[in-house]
Amino acid sequence: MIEEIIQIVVLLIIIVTAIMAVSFKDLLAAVISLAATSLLLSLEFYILQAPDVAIAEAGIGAALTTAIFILAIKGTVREEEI
Amino acid sequence: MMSKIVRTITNILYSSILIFGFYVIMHGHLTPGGGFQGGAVVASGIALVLIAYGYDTIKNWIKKSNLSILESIGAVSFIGVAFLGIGTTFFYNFLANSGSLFGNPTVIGINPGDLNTAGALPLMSWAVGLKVLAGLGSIVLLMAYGIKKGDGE
Amino acid sequence: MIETVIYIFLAIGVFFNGLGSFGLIRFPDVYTRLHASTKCTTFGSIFTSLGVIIYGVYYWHTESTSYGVLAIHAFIALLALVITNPTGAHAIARAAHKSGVYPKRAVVDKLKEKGDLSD
Amino acid sequence: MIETFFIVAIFLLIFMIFGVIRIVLGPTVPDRVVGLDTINTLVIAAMIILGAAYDEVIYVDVAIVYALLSFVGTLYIAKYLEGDLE
Amino acid sequence: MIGNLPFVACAVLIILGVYTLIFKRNLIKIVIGLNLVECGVNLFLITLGYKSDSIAPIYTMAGKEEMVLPTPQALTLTSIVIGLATTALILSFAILIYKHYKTIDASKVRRLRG
Amino acid sequence: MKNYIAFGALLVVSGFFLLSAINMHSFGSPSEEDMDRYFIENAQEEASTNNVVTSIVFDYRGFDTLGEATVLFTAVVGVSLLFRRLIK
Amino acid sequence: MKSALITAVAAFVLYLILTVGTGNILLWSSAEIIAGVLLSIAAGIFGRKLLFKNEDYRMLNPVRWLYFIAYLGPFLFAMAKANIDVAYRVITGRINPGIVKISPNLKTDLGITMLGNSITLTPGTLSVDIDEKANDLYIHWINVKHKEPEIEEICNGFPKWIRRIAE
Repeated sequence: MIEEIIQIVVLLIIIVTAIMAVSFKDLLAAVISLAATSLLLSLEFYILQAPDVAIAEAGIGAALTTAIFILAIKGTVREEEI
Repeated sequence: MMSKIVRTITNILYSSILIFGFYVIMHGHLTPGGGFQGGAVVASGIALVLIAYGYDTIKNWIKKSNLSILESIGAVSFIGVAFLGIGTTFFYNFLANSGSLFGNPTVIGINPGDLNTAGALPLMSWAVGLKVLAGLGSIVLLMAYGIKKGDGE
Repeated sequence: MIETVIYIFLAIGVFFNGLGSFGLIRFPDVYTRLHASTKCTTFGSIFTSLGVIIYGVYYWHTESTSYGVLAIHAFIALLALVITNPTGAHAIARAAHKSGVYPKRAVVDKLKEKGDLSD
Repeated sequence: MIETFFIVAIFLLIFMIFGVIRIVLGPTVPDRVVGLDTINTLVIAAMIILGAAYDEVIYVDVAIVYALLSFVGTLYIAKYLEGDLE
Repeated sequence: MIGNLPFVACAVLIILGVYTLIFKRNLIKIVIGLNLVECGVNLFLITLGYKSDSIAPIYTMAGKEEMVLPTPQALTLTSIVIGLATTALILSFAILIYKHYKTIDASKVRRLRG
Repeated sequence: MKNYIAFGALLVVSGFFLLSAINMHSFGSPSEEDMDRYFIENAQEEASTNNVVTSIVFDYRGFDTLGEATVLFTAVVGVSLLFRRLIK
Repeated sequence: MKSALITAVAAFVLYLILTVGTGNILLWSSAEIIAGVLLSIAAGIFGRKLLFKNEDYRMLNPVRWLYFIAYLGPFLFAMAKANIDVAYRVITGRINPGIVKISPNLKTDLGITMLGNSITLTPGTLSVDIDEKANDLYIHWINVKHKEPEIEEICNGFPKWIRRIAE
């Protein structure tokens, strides 16, 4: 019962941040939302009893994905046109 | 080059991240962890140093050629360990329960674990760990390099 | 007895965490929000983790050693949190000031008066 | 005791929603980064609490990894905002 | 009470990713969509192997008998690293395209050709 | 016009996704697989590991990891070749 | 060479803390200790250029560690006061912010870092920027009383402690 409430809240936040990641025009804000998505996805893996995957998602989603996206935005432009 | 506070904290954290990544790789057969996770942790440490000091300073400390050598060592030793068990099958765990290096048998059931078990798995874990470490680290370094070079054109 | 202490610690932690998150909504600009989020959530997390650490240390004696390992690992996580959190706040504040977000309703702004710092 | 840990975790998760609101509303990018930072801290605290609640020692390793590394992403965004990322 | 909510969440993540892939023109936004699809697939694999009231497939001191299914976790592990590598490759292409054409709008890049 | 067709296709696809998500086996009770039970019961004896996931990644399904290593190597070589052109 | 050795020792201590409780008698099994030594040497070699970058070994003195532990007392007290202060401001919404400058006269990098992080965590102050040459701190103060504040007003006597610890 009580674990199900935790899962519902986490999944809700994941979906909200994913929608924000799609809908922001500012790519930097979109990347921040994507980082939040992968952060909470890692917590969801943790709750689903998969600590191996949670560590991998923590190391890769938290640090490296954000780093690579920021480097790519630096190499191109920040605003999405239209 | 970020501010002095960030740089000092980076100096302190970098060796901690290194030893913690090595711990995660080493204990892959006892606790959650293994080659992928530990390699990703150490690669994040490289990304941390890159952001704190800037590409120009770091290129003298961490050479890309060293990283590619490390990656090749990882790939070759992974396939090599896999070939060593070819007497039975490819990827046969020839060291398990043999009594030599990593050869202690595990107590069946619930147990806290002994490091000296699991046969060829720690070796393969180290090979994959080196490979992921070097691969992801050099990806981050190469992208920083490409952005820097691109501005001059 | 020991359970009461743990309950009190967890309650203090939850209170300060909630306060920090609420200040995040209530305050008007970046710097004051950083005040709320950094101080209060760090303090609250210290207390919730201390609850776990006391739990681990207490059951280390009574039941098994694995609870001791729980306490030690929680302590290392807490240490990393306390080291990294103010540094991240400093980096955000510096970046915000450099990117042209100045404090609202400020009485004095010495940094803006000085102009760009050469580094 | 175990139920208390779960209840504390639920409270922490509810506080995360405030951080998400700040990410959604925040007028400037630094505001959004502050929201992300708050979520980071709360997730680490929740991981430690849940590790005790599930009665599994090894789960706390995930919290250590997160506490060490979540700060790297923040630093990258901050450096981009400073404007001299190279 | 919870029903099949985790599976629905996976479906929503994948649909959001596909929507981004179809309707957005910015290359980096497309990569973000691809990342969302990857997140959804990983979450689906883990959810598929979850068994309620059981522990992670690691033998520790804790005393429960039941374990969640280990094979989906092993597959997800490789999937995450591969996802990062392909993301880096696509983003490098995006940087090069911007250097060459001075735009990362997919439709404009197609029109320039050369 | 083309947008409407794409939107219709997206609607159809998302309908399929959502329907199949609702009609999956109920959350928390997967269908019992012989393979998984074999791995859980025999991993400690055959590979002498405590962590079943690691024994699957590096031992039982080592070929998957080999393929992953190949993909990672290809990606690194690809990035490296792409940025090599910039120096010239 | 010396810096690599000291980094390796620090890494080994951290490794021992991480793997405590694996053995029966000495708390560590022999395999753990051998692996720890090897891995710490590797970490020392790879991390030698960062931890003791300035060839500054004054933190190896145990007296400074004792001072550091003693410093935690006033620090935690100030931190609790900070949180009650912020709680008051969150509830009433009464703020009077501004950015002021202080010159604490600390010379080492570690000292200025400790001061910056400490005042980020204590009453109503947040370090925004740092002058790299003069080691001056620019501080966002949530309740400005004077435009040219004294050091004592902001840092609660932290510089004295830090001068004992890190200089």
